[in-house]
Amino acid sequence: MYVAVKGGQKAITEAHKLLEETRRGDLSVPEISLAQIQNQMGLAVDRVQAEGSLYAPKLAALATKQAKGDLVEAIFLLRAARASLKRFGYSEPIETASMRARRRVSGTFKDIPGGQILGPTFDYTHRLLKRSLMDGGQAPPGGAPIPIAKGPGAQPGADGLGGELLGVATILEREGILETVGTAPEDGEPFDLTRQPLEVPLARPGRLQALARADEGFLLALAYSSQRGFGSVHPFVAELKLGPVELGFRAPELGMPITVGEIEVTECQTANQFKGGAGKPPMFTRGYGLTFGHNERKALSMAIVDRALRAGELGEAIKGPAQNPEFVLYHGDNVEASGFVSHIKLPHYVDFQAELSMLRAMRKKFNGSGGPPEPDDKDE
Amino acid sequence: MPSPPKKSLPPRPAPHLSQAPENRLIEAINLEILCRENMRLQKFKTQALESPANPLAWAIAGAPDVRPSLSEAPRPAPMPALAPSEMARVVNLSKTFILHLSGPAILKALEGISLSLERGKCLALTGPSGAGKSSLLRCLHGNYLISSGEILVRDGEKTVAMSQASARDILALRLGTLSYVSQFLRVIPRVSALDVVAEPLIERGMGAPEAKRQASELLSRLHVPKRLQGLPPATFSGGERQRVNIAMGLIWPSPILLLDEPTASLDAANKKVVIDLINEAKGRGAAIIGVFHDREALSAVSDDVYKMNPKKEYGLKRSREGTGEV
Amino acid sequence: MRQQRKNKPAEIPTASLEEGGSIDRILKSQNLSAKGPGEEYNFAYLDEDTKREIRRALLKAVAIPGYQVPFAGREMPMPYGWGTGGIQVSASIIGKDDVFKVIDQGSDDTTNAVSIRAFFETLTGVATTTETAEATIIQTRHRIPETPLAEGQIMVYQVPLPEAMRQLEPSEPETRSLHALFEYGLMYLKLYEDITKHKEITISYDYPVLVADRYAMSPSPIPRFDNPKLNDSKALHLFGAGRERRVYAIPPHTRVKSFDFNDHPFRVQGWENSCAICGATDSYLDEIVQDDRGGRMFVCSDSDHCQRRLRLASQPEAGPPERLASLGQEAQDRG
Amino acid sequence: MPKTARDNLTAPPQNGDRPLLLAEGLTHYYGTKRACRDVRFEVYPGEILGLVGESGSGKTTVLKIVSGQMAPSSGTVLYREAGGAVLDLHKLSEGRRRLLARTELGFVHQNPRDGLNMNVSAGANVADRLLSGGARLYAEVRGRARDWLERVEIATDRLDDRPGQYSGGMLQRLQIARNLVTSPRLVFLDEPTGGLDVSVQAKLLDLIRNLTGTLKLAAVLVTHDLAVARLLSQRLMVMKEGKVVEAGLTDRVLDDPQDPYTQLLVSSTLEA
Repeated sequence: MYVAVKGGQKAITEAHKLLEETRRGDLSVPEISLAQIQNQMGLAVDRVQAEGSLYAPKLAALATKQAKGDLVEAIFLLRAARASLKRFGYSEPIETASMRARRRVSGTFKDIPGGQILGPTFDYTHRLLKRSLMDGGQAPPGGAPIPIAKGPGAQPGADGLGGELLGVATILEREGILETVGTAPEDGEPFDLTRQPLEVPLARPGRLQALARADEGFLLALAYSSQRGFGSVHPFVAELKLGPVELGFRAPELGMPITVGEIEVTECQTANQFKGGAGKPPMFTRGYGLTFGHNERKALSMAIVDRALRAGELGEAIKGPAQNPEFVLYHGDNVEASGFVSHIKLPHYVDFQAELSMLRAMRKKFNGSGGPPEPDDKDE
Repeated sequence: MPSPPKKSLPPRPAPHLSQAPENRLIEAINLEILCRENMRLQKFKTQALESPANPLAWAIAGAPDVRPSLSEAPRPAPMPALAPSEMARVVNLSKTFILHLSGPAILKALEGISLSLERGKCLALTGPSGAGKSSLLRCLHGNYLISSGEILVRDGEKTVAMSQASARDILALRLGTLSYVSQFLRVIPRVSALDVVAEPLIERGMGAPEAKRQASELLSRLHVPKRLQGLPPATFSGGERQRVNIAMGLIWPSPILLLDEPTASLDAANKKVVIDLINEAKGRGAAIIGVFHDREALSAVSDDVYKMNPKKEYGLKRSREGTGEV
Repeated sequence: MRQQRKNKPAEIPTASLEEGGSIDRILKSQNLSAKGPGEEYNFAYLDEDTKREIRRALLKAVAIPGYQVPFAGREMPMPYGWGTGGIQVSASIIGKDDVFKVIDQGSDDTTNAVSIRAFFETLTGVATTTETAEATIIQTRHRIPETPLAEGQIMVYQVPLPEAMRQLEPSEPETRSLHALFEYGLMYLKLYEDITKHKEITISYDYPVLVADRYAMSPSPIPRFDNPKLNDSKALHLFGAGRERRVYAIPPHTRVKSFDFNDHPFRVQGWENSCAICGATDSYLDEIVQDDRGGRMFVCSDSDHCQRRLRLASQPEAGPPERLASLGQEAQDRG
Repeated sequence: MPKTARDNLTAPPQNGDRPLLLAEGLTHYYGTKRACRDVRFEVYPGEILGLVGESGSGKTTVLKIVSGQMAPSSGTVLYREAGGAVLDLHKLSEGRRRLLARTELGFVHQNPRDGLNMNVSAGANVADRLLSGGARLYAEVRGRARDWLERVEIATDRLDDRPGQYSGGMLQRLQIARNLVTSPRLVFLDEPTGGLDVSVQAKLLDLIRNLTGTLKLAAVLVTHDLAVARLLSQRLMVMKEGKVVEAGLTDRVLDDPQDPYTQLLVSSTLEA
């Protein structure tokens, strides 16, 4: 007599016990600490914070450890944690102009006020595996951020952080050659994807939030495609900055904003070729990217895709998916994407059974009628 | 080996023949309708005849489907010669319509007609409406296929046998030899009367200014005032449209003129102008055949009369010298 | 006198990382010490077979001026888009007694130029120079030196987007057939639209050229200012696109014409200013932002050319030495 | 009228009766469905050949085949080029065929958007064939584009607008200008008046008639509208389920139809 398979719950518990064992791995190897992840795997933590849309380095490190290094899983864990937090208000807009940049480069001018500050970057390193980092190797001497070009303006301080730097975008904007961006509406709360459903067409603030939370790989591919002709974005990096900014919060009781701390962000502002059109004069147009932590590649891709999505507004020919808001905004979130793609692992045998019997019936008809219909060249 | 009988077309309500755009079908009704039984109609079969059937054989065999010999390539046939004074000759011509929609039915429009068009002479066709007068003109113009018999037309040095002429041959004939003034003016909407009348000259290579000048001159002679000449004829009265039609037909001095009731719906003054034009054409040696219901016009221009009537007594009646009276 | 460039392959044992097996196994088997990378790597990093493959593609490219020859580009220890094409071309033609110069944005001291030059110094030990006249191979990004090139010199260009019509037709198969059929109507259509909208051709860099009256070619993102230097040049010009896996070439004394209309002929941008350091008025200038009140300074983009003019100027019979010299000193600090 | 003037005026078409295009045994299948079978016809210089039939009769398939856009499953299309050489259209190299399609031949699509580049200005659309043909004087190319806009009765101040801002009728006239600018010898017209409202249709017909007349242009015109066929074409072919059921002089075919299907087609035309 056939007994249906039971014991789902038991199987799940056992599976998770196995997961725990493999997560811990070889017991002779010391367990990894959150501090080690946070300090030595900082870029992973920063990506989890950016796409997890929550600035909480320790929690992001925990999520990364728990996810055995699977960052998409870690991002998912952080998003879930975020959903459980009560919201008690909105911070003041951060002033990236007053960022004490650890890294600040511009591709548009050779020298800029405050100088080009290379900072901690993989740029210009030769991608050769460093044996010195093998077990037992000694750590390389600490390097201070050396500006590659000395220029007027603030010098990097003792802690390696530059003072207030005059933004290249601001300079171009004052000359009138870079489009000015309208100031955000004073009153009313900013658009927030986590509180309102995403609908297309979506205004630029909403798009920027979606892009900030979007999967880096997805945006990278879109940006790359737009540069290679499937879109018409010709970006120049006006300024790429990395460093801490003060976070202001206007507590109702106090009535005025107070600084509640600092967060590390990466900001990228691009100037893009625009020969005029849709009633606008020839000028450089803006692309903008901002992420928690140090996510340079993400900030660059975000700035390019942000500009690509403005093709309609600027009357440019639509030549690729990167310019299609619906395509970009609906498919960018990797928590949604990984969930739906992997849901096909779930049991589907009911639907499969329906399809199976349908196919069998159609094949019988197909074989019964002696194969595919011949070309109808017989006469009337 | 005849292939299986063709599935007959889905029975459509036979359109009331009289609604047909042209009045040719009206004429066909009055003709004696041969009963279907005694013809081998039921056994019509549609099959692609490999070798292009000879149209003459087709008319007899009654097989409705003909493999279209596209250019209806002329086939060598002995070419009877035209007398020097003859511009065209009709030899034992008959025209039969096979109407597949209603039936199918066979309608005889013309039977055994023979006549000739002499240089500088006008032959008038008489007979009751529906006697086939228009059909004969249409056959002469290549607008209707010849069922049996032949029409010979002098085109410069050559003689063209209409039944074997290709579409291109007929087009060339119409350009150089045959002009046809139909009862109905059929033009592009919104093209001015002046351009309509000038078109035949431009088509034959004349410069537009000169062609328009001549067109305006002829229209004025037909009392179509200058202010009307710039307007599309669609807005004109019946008489005015007819006069534009005549101007279009006569502006080019063709050697053969086919006129279908040119003086219908014209007042006395314009009728006189048309009569003068016809006589002038005769004067330059043109051969004319026309249908004239108006007795006065008929006697003023015709040299001979060819009486047609549905009872199949066709024959050439000699009209008294010059009076066109019968 | 410039020695004739000898190009014999070096005999250093190949210990390339790509020979299969996991990285760890390789590292253990060859106990690669932590000394400098030079000892374990091939001469100029690529193995000899790969270099031969690239040279074969280059020969085809020279035989068909302007035609994009596909080649099996390899990953390099530099990110794509940072010069891997140029590096693979230089690596496959460089010989022991070559003199190698690397510039980016026209100058030797730009960060990426410094990085690439260091790469070749460690992996080939070849002599390097900052002087155009001394170099036998010059790898460049976005500029052609102001100093006229001599016979026997080779320019190697780093190329991001080799297809001149890419922005007009994203599909590669379509653009390849347009080249094959010699159908460049699309290019003139773009110029027509440009002139219609802006009264002039507004392409300011990567200005497409017709090579030997046959192939449309992207000269790489050099400013249109440099285009004339490609025409009937004494030197051999090699173009390497790593990410797109294409190489193409302009042999010496080849006709290279920038696309234009007869009544809207190709023109070069000019400047009202002159170089603040050497006073040049005919060189391509970089704009230095001094303050946020619009203060600007212009200096030669080609640092070698600038310093060479200074050296000439500092000889007694030349112009006022003091000011030029002091400016020159300031330029050194900046370098 | 002096005898001599008449003779040269009515001399047979320039190169006598040699056809410009000969299609032979054209048969084509889409998968197992046969679109046309054993279609044969010629086109002569300066002549407009009409091709009528209900939708699905295969007339557009035939047009695509004879214009070189689509190779038939079997059959040949011979074309006599300006130099006099006879070419087998579907055996030509891709390059040679595309060159021919840009110079001696023209194709006016039913939906003008299929025949235009919507991303460049109207003037650029007209200039396209000139530019591909090697024209290198901007002012001259632009001038000829403006002239042709005038000839197809489009206001020349619309020269630099994008086609997207044009009405349906204007788009169709723009497409005609784009094709006729290199004065082709043979133009293929696929339902040129389809989808246009009546008043625009009349204007377009008058334009096509004038242009083909003055330019001594040959054309193959596909239409389901018998009035358009009567007006524009000298010879007419009627197609049904992929086969030519009747062909001949246009007025003869329409006024004295022999084939049952043609009779049905003619009689079911609504008379205005």
